Order: sequence, then structure tokens, then C-alpha cells
Amino acid sequence: MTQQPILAARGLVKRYGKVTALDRCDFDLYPGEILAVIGDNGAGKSSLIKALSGAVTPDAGEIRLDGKPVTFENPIAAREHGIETVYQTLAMSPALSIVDNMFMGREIRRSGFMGKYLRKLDKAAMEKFAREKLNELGLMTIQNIGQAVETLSGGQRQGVAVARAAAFGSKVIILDEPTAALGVKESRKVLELIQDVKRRGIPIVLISHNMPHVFEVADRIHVHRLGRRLCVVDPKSITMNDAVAFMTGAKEPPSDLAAA
Amino acid sequence: MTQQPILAARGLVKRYGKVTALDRCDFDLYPGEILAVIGDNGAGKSSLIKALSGAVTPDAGEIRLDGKPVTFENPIAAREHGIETVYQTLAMSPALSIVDNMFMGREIRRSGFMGKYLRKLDKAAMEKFAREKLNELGLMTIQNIGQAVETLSGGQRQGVAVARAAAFGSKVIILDEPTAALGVKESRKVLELIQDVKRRGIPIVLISHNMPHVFEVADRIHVHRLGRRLCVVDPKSITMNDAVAFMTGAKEPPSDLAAA
Amino acid sequence: MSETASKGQDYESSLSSASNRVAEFEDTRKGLIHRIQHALHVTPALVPLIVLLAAIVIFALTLGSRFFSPGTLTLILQQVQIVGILAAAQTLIILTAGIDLSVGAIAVFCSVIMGAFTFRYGIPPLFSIPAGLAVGTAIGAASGWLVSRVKLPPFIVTLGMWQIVLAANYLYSRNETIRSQDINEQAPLLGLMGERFQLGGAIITLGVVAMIVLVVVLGYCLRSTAWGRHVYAVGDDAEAAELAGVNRHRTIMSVYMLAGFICGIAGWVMIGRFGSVSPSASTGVVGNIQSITAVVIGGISLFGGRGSIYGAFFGALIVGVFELGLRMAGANAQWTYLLIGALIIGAVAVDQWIRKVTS
Amino acid sequence: MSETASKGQDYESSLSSASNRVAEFEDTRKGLIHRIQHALHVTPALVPLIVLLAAIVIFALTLGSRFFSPGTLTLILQQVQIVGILAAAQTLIILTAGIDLSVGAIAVFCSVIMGAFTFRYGIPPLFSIPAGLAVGTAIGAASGWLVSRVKLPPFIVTLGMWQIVLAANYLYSRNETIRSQDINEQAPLLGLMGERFQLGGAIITLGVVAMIVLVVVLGYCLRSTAWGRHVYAVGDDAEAAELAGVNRHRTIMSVYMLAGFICGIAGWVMIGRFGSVSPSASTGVVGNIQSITAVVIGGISLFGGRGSIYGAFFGALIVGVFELGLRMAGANAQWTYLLIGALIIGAVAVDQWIRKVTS
Amino acid sequence: QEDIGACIITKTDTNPFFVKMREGASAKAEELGVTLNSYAGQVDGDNEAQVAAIETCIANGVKGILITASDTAAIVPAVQQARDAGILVIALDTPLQPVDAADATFATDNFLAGELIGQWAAAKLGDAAADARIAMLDLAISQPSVDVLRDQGFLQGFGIELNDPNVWGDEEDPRIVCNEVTAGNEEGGRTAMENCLASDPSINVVYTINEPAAAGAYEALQAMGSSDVTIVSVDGGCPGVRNVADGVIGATSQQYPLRMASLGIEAIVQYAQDGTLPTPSEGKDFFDTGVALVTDNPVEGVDSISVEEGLELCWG
Ligand SMILES: Nc1ncnc2c1ncn2[C@@H]1O[C@H](COP(=O)(O)OP(=O)(O)OP(=O)(O)O)[C@@H](O)[C@H]1O
Ligand SMILES: Nc1ncnc2c1ncn2[C@@H]1O[C@H](COP(=O)(O)OP(=O)(O)OP(=O)(O)O)[C@@H](O)[C@H]1O
Ligand SMILES: [Mg+2]
Ligand SMILES: [Mg+2]
Repeated sequence: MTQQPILAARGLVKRYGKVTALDRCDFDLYPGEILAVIGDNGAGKSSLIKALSGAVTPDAGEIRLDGKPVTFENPIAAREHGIETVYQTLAMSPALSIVDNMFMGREIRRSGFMGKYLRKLDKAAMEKFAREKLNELGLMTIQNIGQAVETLSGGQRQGVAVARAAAFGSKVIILDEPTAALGVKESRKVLELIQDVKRRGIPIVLISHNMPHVFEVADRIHVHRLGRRLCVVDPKSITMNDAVAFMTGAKEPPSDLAAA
Repeated sequence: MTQQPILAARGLVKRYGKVTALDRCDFDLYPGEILAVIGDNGAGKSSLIKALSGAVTPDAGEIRLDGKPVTFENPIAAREHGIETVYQTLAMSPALSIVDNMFMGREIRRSGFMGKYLRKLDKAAMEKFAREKLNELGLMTIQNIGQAVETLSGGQRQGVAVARAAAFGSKVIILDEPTAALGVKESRKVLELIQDVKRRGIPIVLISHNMPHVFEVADRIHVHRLGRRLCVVDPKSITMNDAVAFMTGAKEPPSDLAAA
Repeated sequence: MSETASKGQDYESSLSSASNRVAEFEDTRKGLIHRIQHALHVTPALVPLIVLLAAIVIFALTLGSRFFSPGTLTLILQQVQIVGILAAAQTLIILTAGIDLSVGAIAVFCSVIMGAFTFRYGIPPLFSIPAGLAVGTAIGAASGWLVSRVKLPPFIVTLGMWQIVLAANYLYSRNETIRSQDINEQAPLLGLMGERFQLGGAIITLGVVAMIVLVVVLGYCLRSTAWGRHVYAVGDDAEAAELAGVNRHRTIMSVYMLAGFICGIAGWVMIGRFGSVSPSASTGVVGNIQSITAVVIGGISLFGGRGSIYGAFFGALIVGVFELGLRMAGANAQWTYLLIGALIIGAVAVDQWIRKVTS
Repeated sequence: MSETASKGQDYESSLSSASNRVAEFEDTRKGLIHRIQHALHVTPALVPLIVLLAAIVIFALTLGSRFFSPGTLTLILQQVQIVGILAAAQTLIILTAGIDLSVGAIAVFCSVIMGAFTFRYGIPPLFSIPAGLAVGTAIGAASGWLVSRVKLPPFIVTLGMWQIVLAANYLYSRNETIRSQDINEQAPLLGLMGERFQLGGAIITLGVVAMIVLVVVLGYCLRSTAWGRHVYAVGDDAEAAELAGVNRHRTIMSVYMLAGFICGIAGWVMIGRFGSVSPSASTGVVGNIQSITAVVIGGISLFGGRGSIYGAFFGALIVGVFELGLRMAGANAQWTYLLIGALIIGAVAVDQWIRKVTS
Repeated sequence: QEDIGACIITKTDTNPFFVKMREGASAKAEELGVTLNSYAGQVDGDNEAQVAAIETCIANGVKGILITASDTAAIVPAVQQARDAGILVIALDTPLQPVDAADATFATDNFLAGELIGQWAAAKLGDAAADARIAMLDLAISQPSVDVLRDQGFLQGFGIELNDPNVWGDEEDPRIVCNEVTAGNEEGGRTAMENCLASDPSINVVYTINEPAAAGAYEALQAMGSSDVTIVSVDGGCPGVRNVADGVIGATSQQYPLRMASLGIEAIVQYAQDGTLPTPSEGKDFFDTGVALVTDNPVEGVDSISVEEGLELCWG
């Protein structure tokens, strides 16, 4: 890997009062790859990607985008650099509709006078687009596209969030447990979607607890343990069993991997 | 199955405005069994168990406990009948601590004068108990037992909810996707816990999208589709492939199963 | 899509033939009641409208044509015009999960500015009115900045602003009233909003027209523009909205500044309605509670993100109908005060009941 | 536990040897600052306490011993005793995500009841005081029922109650003040809470003692009893609390009734402080805003579920210190209002800043 | 010579009447080298803020307090505390209950002020007074004492039988169409007048608590097309007197807040220098600073001054 990482971090630290979430953590994402991040509950995976996407400001450490140090003041700054994220908490406005949530911050305006001067939204176009994206993910149980997000089932909600990121990401897409609440069919569609996106040349960070999924799609696996990167492994040269053993602390990784 | 179901429902209907969540749904849970409920996202699984546990009132249909018709005004009524539920949304007070949430509604008071007359809570005992339960689930990353639940990672939060139900359920335990956000190790512990509870003679309803887990622990599988029970299958006499095909509508179940 | 399915786990092989239709259910409920239920469900502002119409009908039946005449009904519009405009400003703030205790004080202060600029410094009203509106907007900007950047609770910010603006109002005006005779003679533009025209027995003032136009325009902006959606999103869950890409700071600033501007308009309307400019107008002290009341009766949640501005407008009218109706029925001042308290609770209880029955 | 692990999927075989230690990290931050940060983090009520002490120090430096004397400092306690007690009631309501606009009116009405029962009907104070407290509790119960059972917004319920109680108060009392001479002679028990004792230059009244005892007792109940935890849980997320097994209705009823009772106590304390019973006491009109201000300055969230009653107590004292300090410094009334408005914003900004620096 | 401190405590400081009173006191205090602090309640009837103000004055060690009590009976214990601390307390504008609770009282007779406009209105209507239609625009539902005194004085002067003289609104005379509250400003005056006219458009006499309320009532009358209505009021501020000149108000009773306040300051200085207490007017238990009826339509049997004289004497 002599390539330059597209997104990298060195020595990130994040503490909440007495709780340490990130403990001098490193991170590298290379162009065009699917990088899986695995680790125990509470290992600090979500904290890591929140730091990378500007949702939290780390106490120490450095983030580099295309080799240049950056600091993201807020998620909008990260998004302007093309980093699109599905957070574990999904970041939806519960009282607003599916369409409103999908297009939040990127609404489509009518063409012509109404759109230009009265800034009227093109509800029909947005609804059509949203319905298509949901169908692509196999969410056929959504009966009413104008439903408030708070009334959706857990899986439907997650589907909407994933559809949003997939539709709009341009440089890096980060997915924090995108299939946790999804059914068998819907999870499969998301995995297909991830591979689709990769084919478009956009690198993806995938956090997941589902080992078969991880080993199916990942190019490299970042194993996170106790707030830091324990090692990076190649799914083709290691067994699931070893990966699980590293991440739960059952086994120490060989020292050459730890440096990767 | 000539036994009487411990908890049963017939013809449940629940509509939200234009959306139909339950469409004349039936349900049976027999004593001492682990019943898995599977189905697409938005099929109505959570709506079904919310109706069974008193969290929503169905528009039509009947619920029977030990053969006697019951109506639960609210979740407290169901709980008084020994039905303990982990909801998909977890039902936690975000600003309160782990301990407060675990013992909500069942606090332990000090012994002696302080407890009897001043109704002082025994914080030390509750903390000890909570820590034990979390350790049993393998949630070793929780550094501070007094942490507010809103600051926990997704998986830690789910672990706390499961620990609460397992510790206090007495007649029926209902788990709505208890392992969705959990890691490999933590999920395994939850499955062990479920089998433990079954050994104590308490029947369990398990909603899950994880087919290997379902086929590993379930005694019977209730397949839910489009708001109703499509069929009930025996995991020992059917393949995962068929179960998935039924629930996604890829295959029609044989007519003898549909009646079960 | 099925090409990759074969890569999945063994039990997923049948997925390619999964059903591809959007779920549909036959709906066995038919008829008018169901249609009404649906309408109420989709347009929640209809509920306060029903309460409003019911109140009008009840008073019309009790008081007869004295109450149910074009003159009296439009008098209600005139009496609520200021509260109605303030409620529009309040709606914006409350939709972002804030609360504005300073609306009334800003309105009074703006009217004082317009008056003092015109009469003390001799600036023509064509400039002193925009100056008043600018001061309102500036006060809103200050509150918005404190809420958005310093992250203070809106209650505290606007409570402080209320006291500051009200005191500044008394100090700046030196407690002097500008009389309507002087305004009529020297600066009729200041009193423009009091201009009235007659349609049959109905009397409409420009201030009433301003209120209605304002509500309709804001209703359009909130429903049909991206800005409106952002206002709702920020109020619903500010953190989620920010994560989803909404510029929270810009949205909050725009809302507070717009609210301040609307309060300035309310100040101008006040001059028209009362003829004179008076720093001790009661709106400065009770305008906040009155406008919040209208908003809450209109079904807008104080926790933000839910409700429609039309609801707030109907809420203001409901209170106006009760007040005038009770007075006309001859209740004495103390009893009227008591009954209005009871009726407000009753109106919202009916509202809640309609919602429950139709949900 | 490892016995079943073998049943799991193949990749789980190593789980039995997974680490079993609770995660620990070495903490490299040491020293006093870190300890202070931690204390502030664990006990958020310390933040308003710091602001309070800072305010006292600043006024002491400016005004000298006139201000910084036991007499003046205890005078502040006397001046805030009523707002302090009302703030305790308000805290309970706000913790359940409600708001109570009627606290002041209930307090005044209870004092009027106590006075009228004693003087109009000749009931001995030993019974008329409990009667007043019972009326307060009953009003609280009515509000609680409307909030919990009819599910009306607390803002509307207590707004209506405010008007109803205030008007009832004027009607029932016939606007008559009961004079202190009569109370001293015929019913000294009514004025009991005004009883004072001297400790050096410090003057403490029973009303002040009542306020402090009340805050401490409520602080204990909220922190260390199941009821207290339920109050927080209901305010935090009422639906989640109910799903988790909290009896929402019973909790809300208990809170509103207790708040009404505490307002009754405030009414009794009012008689002691002012010597007389006056139906037009301004507490009836401004007590709600004053108590909400104290609560919010004390760091309690208006959205419920977060904050400590000690914060509200310090919040009331902060306002009391500002008011007395500015008055002693000779600022005129309008300037005092203006400065207090600015200081309230400033106090909360400092509070926010301390929280930010220490988090 | 040691610094003399004094306090002036008014009911509110938004009503121009009290603003002028405070200005009169400040001017005199500056002239005599007195350090004057001024305080006010937040709303009419705000007893608590006045108690707190007295406590502050005591803590500040002043020599004298001028107070316009919001609740004339309830304030007495606090006044007593001040007097016990050796402070001269002078009641301005309204006497305390009992009157001797203060060291001295410099007041107008608010009841008399009401009575004058009542008599004037009755005389102006002449025989029509027997079936007059009267709107009473009062101050607030808490019925503070000025409110009651002026209202009841007017009714007495007009020849209407009072019920309880301590309460307004309990009269049974059919000539009274409505009792409305105005908060004493234009806004309240306009709305209150509209409400009265909506229930009875034939109103021809309007009593108002003060001149701003009268101006608001006039706007409503204009807007609803009622002419030939006699508006009377109390206060005598310059805008009010100008409104009498413009025919907005028929007659108003003028009071002299500046005079009260400056006399009060002089008395405090006197007391601080040699301990002498001010003496009441002859035959009264307070020092009467006077009331005069201002109108350009004098009537038989009621003393009045012209608008020009009124403008000379007016405040604000
Ligand atoms: N705001 C916060 N305050 C305090 N502690 C926090 C906060 N946010 C996260 N933590 C703690 O930081 C640690 C890491 O949390 P994080 O959410 O990053 O875990 P995770 O690896 O994503 O876990 P999961 O797989 O369960 O989602 C946890 O112990 C958590 O309790
Ligand atoms: N309060 C509500 N208002 C409107 N629609 C609702 C509401 N609650 C649920 N629904 C709808 O009812 C249907 C069933 O939802 P439910 O939560 O029961 O699904 P589920 O089977 O649990 O799905 P998942 O596996 O994703 O959790 C969904 O289409 C959902 O959108
Ligand atoms: Mg996570
Ligand atoms: Mg579900």
C-alpha cells in the first residue's frame, strides 16, 4: 500500500468526563476500497467515525484528507468535503416525513418562476425519487411515503438513512452499522448497494457486527479494541475466527499486523 | 400441540391513519417454548408485540392469557401479569444512569429505618447488581456504571435493556431484536441467557432478523408477513432458505403449515 | 440484482424471487366520517378552526345578531390583529423549540422608535418606519446569536431581552406619549395601518390585512420552501438536523431576525390601531403570554417542530371571540377573566378530544 | 458458559477465552483543575453556586460593608424566601417537562383563604392554615388531572388556572386587605413564618428556615427515593418511562399536588413576611415568571428530566443578590430592570461557559 | 455636613404620573444636595417590591422615604420598620391606612378628583343625566385603591348610589352600561371602549381612569362612529390637558405630583437638619396638594380652571 490514504487519522483522543472513548487511535482509508471496522460494543467505533465526520471534536490528534491536515468544525464542513455519513443514531427528524428527511439540506426546487423566485419545492419530484430509492433497497412495506419518520418501523427508518447517504455521497461514504435493524432481504440489498458504490470508485467505511457480511464485502478490516486500532487484517488471508479472537481480546494479533 | 397456549391472540387489527400495521393477525405462545417471530422490515412484528404487552391498544381482536381474555390498559398492567418486554426502541430514560434505568419501577430500598421511613434507595446494592448483570452479558467496556444512558454506545444501551428484562421477567419474556446492535461476543451471551431463561421454565418470544440465531434457539418459528401470521414452521423440519422464502414472499407456504 | 445474491449466505438464495410490490391493504372503512377523520389527520390546523367556528356559533346563538353581525365579527379581527401578528412571530420561534418572551416589548419599542424618529428628530416617516423595523430585526439578531452561538436557553435570552427592551423603551421615550392629533396632522404614514375600508357592515383595516397576508406568506414559506423544512427540522431535533446537513446557526438566526422584524410590523400596526404612540402599552408586558397562548391553543408544540401557523392564527381568534363574546354577554370584568381561563382550558380539551377521536 | 459456545457459528469458537476485565484507561490528566472539573461534572448545581458567589464578591467589592454585612446578606434570604419556595414547586413541575404559570396565584389565594377563614368565619388559625394548604393541594390536583388524564399541555392548563385562581382570589377576598395589627392581635399563628431570630447581625425568619428545609427535603426525595427517580424519568421521556414500568399518572398527580401544597406554604410565608394578607400581592401576577427564571438560571432544563433543585435555589439567590445589589448601588428602577435583564443573560452565559470548559 | 440620603418609592414607573413625581423629586434633591434613589413596583398593586425597596433604603441608611403605597394597609409593617430605624416616612399621593402610620402625608384626594368630574358631567348633561348611558373604564381587576377612589368619586359626583364604596362594579344603577379594565393606557382604553360599544352603542358618558385610557377610548368612539359622547378623566398631564383643548376629553381633574414630591424632599431635608416634622393642612389629617378641574366648558356650581391655566400647571 504505497498509495496515499484518502482519509487518515493519527493519535485521536476523545474523553467524556471519566470515560475514555478514543485512546490515541489511528485510521487509514485508501481510495476505492471497502474498509470494515469491527470491535466490541463500546470499543469506540462510532466515536472514531464521529470524529472523522466532524460530529465531535477530538481532544487531541490529527485528521488528514488527501494528505492535508483538516479540522471539521461541524458535519456540514465534512459534507462539503464530500464525506457522507450514516450515523448509528440515524440523525433523522422524527416529526418530518420520509421525503423531507431524505432531502434535508438538499431539497429540489421547482423549475421556472415558482422555484426561482418563490423558492417552491418540487414535492412530486422528491417523492418519486424517494420511492425509487426505497424500492431499490427492497423496503416494499412502506405504504405511505409522506409518513413521519417517527412512525416507521426500526428497519424502515434505517433503510431511509442508508438510502439518503447512498444517493448523495461523493467522496467517502461512512456507514455505522447500516444493516443492524434490517431484515435478510433488505440487508442483502444494502450489501449490493455498497458494492455498487465501490464500483463507482467511492471508498466506503463499514462498521458492522455481522462477520459474514464483513468478510464478504471488505477489502481490509480495521480491528478496534479499547479505543484504538489494534490491527488491520486482510479478510482473504485470515479466518473469521481469528478476527473475532483479536477483537474480543481472546488472542493477541501477531506483531507485524499490529503495525499495519 | 394439545397444550393450552399461555399467551394467544386472534384477529388483531391495528391501523395508523392510512397505514395498516396489523391485519387480522393471530398469535400463540405455548408454555416453556422459545418462539421466534421473523418477517420483513415493517411487516408488523413490533406492532404485534406492542399489542401483546399493552403498549398499544389494537383496533380489533382479542388477547388471551392462560385461556382467559384480557385487555391491557397499559404496559404496567401487562407487567403485573408477569409479561416483561424489551422494546425495539429500548424504552430508556436517556438522562438517567444505567442503574436508574435498570431498576426503574422496581427500586431497592435500604433496610432499616432509612429505608422504611425515609424510603432511601440502596444505591450500593443496585450498582452491584447492575454491574453483575452487565458483566454476565460481557459488556466489559462500560467504564462508569453511573453513566447516563444517552452517552452509551448503541450496543451498550441494548445490553442494559436486555439485562433488565432478563433479571425481572417472571411469566413471559418478549425480546424485540435484542441483539441487533450487539457485537459477536455480546450476542452470544444473550443467546445463552435466553436458553438459561427457558431452562427456568419461562417462555420467550424472540424477534430477530438473524436467521442462524433463530434456527439455533427457536422451538417454533412464527413467520409474519404483511401484518399477519403467514405460517408457523418447525426449525428442525425446514431449511433456512425456505423460511426466508416464505417471509419475503418468494414462496407460498404449504397449506397445512398456514393453518398451524 | 440477483447476480450478487449468489455470493450471500446459503439461506439467501431464494431472495431473487422475493415479492416486489409495495404493500397494500384493502381499507374496509368508508364514508363521510372516515373522510373527515382523514382530513383532520392530514391538516391538523383544522381542529382549532372547528373549535373557533363552534365558539362563534355558540355566541351567535346566545347573543343573536348583536354578536353575529359583520361589524362585530370584523371588530374581533381588529382586536386580535396585534396579538395575531405577534403570534406569527412567536410561532416561528416556538417551531425551533424556543420561546420568545420579548415579542410584545419589541413591538412597543419599535413603535416608539418610529414615533420618536419622526417627531423628535424630524425624520420623515418613510425612513423612520424602516428604521423601527430595522431595530426590531437587530434585537432579534442579538437574541438569535445568543441562542445559536452562545447556546443559551431561549427562555433566558428572551426574558433578559424583554426586560432590557422594555426598560430601554421607557428610558428612550422618556415616558412621553405622541398624541393621535399630532400623528394625523404631521405624519399620517405612521398611522397608515389604521386605515379602514368598509364592505357592507364589515370594517377592515390595513392592519388586519397585514396580519392575514403575513400568516398566508409564512404558511407558504414554512410548508413549501427548503427554509421552512429546516425550521421544522431544527425544532424537532437540532442535533439530528445538523448531522443531516442543516445549517442550524443560519436557520436560527433567520428565524429570530424574521421574528424581530415581524414584531416591528406589529409596532407599526399598533400605531395605526391606537392612533397614538405610547411606551406604556400593555402589549409590552402581556404580549408575550398572549401570543404564546394563541400558539399553544393553535396546537403548536412548545417542544418544537410540530404544528401549523394557521393553528396559531385560529388560536388568536378563539381568544378574541371568547373575550368579546363574554363582555357582550355582560359578564363583569373579574368574572370574564375567570371564565376566559376556563374557556381556554375547555377549548384545548375539545381540541384534544377531536384529535383523539379522529386518530 | 462455554458449554453452549460450541453450538454457535464456527467463527465464535474462540469467544470462551475473550477478555473478562472491565475496560480501564490510564488517566494522564492530574491535579487540582482536573479535580474541579470532575466535581463540576458530577454536581452540576455547583455551577450556579459559583456564579452566585462571584456575584456576591463583586457587589461586596463595589458596595463595601454596606452590602457585605450579615444583616444585608440575610436580608437577601428574606427577600427571596417566597420566590425560593415557589421555585421549589416550579422545579418539580418543570422536571416532569411541565411548566406552572399558576404558582404565584395559588400562593396568594391560599394566603387569602387562611386570612378570610380566620377573620371572616372566625375559624382558629390552627384549622384555617391547613384549610389554605388543602385548597392549594386541591388546585394542584385539578391541574395534575387535566395534564395527566385529559393530556392537555401544562402551559395551557396552568395558564387557565392562573386566570381562574387570580380572579377567584379577587372575587373571594372582595379586594380587602387584612391589616397586620389585626393579625398580630387576633391570630399571631398566621404570621408565624415572619418570626425572626437574631444571630449576631444576621436576621433569620422562620420563613427562611422553611424555604431551606423545603429545598433540602425535596433535594433528598428527588435524589434518593424511588419517587424522585420516577419524576426525572417521566420528565425525560414519558413514554419510555411508562413502558419501563413507571406509573406516569400517579407520578404526575403527586407532583402537581405537592407543588400546590408548597404554593400554600408560600402563601403562609407571605403572611409572615408582609405582616398582612393582601389579595393584590404582585406575586400573583409575576410569581410565575420569577420562579421560572430562578429555575432556568439554576440550570434546570425546560424540556424536563435534567437539573437539580439546589440549582433553582441558587438561581433565586442570584436574582436576589442582583436586585438588592443594584438597588443599593442606587440604579433607578428602569436601569435596574435593564441591568437585571443583562445580568440574567450574563449569569447563564457564564454558567454555560463553565460547563463547556469543564466538560 | 453629612450626606443626606433619601428614597422615593412609586407604585410603578411606567405611568407618566409617577414618572413626573420622580422627576420632581430628583430635581429638588439635586438642588438641595440630597442623594436620591428611586424605586418602583412592577405592576399596580405590587406591595412586595415596595417592601423590598423599603428594606433596601433601611440597609442604605437613608434619612427619609417618600412612598406612594400600592397597598396602603399592607405596607404598614414595613413602614413601621423604617420609622423604628429613625427614618422619616412621608406618604405621597395616597394616605396609608391608618393615616398616622406615616410621619406625614402629602396627597391629593383621589375621591374628590373623581367627584369633580362626576359633578361636571352631570351638570353638563343637565336633565339628560337621568337617563345617561355610562361606560366606566377602570384600571385593573385587582382594583387598586386609586382605581376604586376615582371610580366611586365619579359615581358619587354624578349622583349614582354607591354600594360598597371599597369596590367598583357592584353598583346596580341601570345607567352604568359596563365596567371595563384598561391598564391605564391607550391600548387598553381602545379595546375596553370597543367592548362597551359592542354591547351598547348608545353610550354618551365615558369615565376613564386616566388620560391615556381616555385617548384610547376616543379612538374607538371615532372608529365606531359615535359622536356626542362626553369623556371625563383624571390626572392633568400636559398631553391630557391638550386633549381637553382639542375636545377629545371634556374635563379632567388635575393633580400635582411634582409639587408633592418636591415638598417631600424639602421636608426630609428639614427633618435631617433639625428633626422637625411637617405639619398637615388645616382641618385635615394630611397635607393636601390640591385638585383642580380643567375644562373649557365650565358649568354652574363646579369650580374649574381653563385649559390655559391647566397647561401652565400641567406636568409632562
Ligand atoms: N457523550 C458521551 N459521554 C460519555 N461517554 C460516552 C459518550 N459517547 C460515548 N461514550 C462512551 O464511549 C465509549 C465508546 O462508545 P462508541 O459509541 O464509540 O462505541 P462503539 O464502538 O460504537 O459501540 P457499539 O458497537 O455498541 O456501537 C463507550 O464506552 C461509551 O459509553
Ligand atoms: N405510530 C405509527 N403511525 C403510523 N404507522 C406506523 C406507526 N407504527 C408503525 N407503523 C407502520 O406499521 C408498519 C409495521 O411496523 P412495525 O414496527 O410493527 O414493523 P416491524 O415488523 O417491527 O419492522 P422491523 O423489523 O423493521 O422492526 C410499518 O409499515 C410502520 O411504518
Ligand atoms: Mg457504535
Ligand atoms: Mg420492529
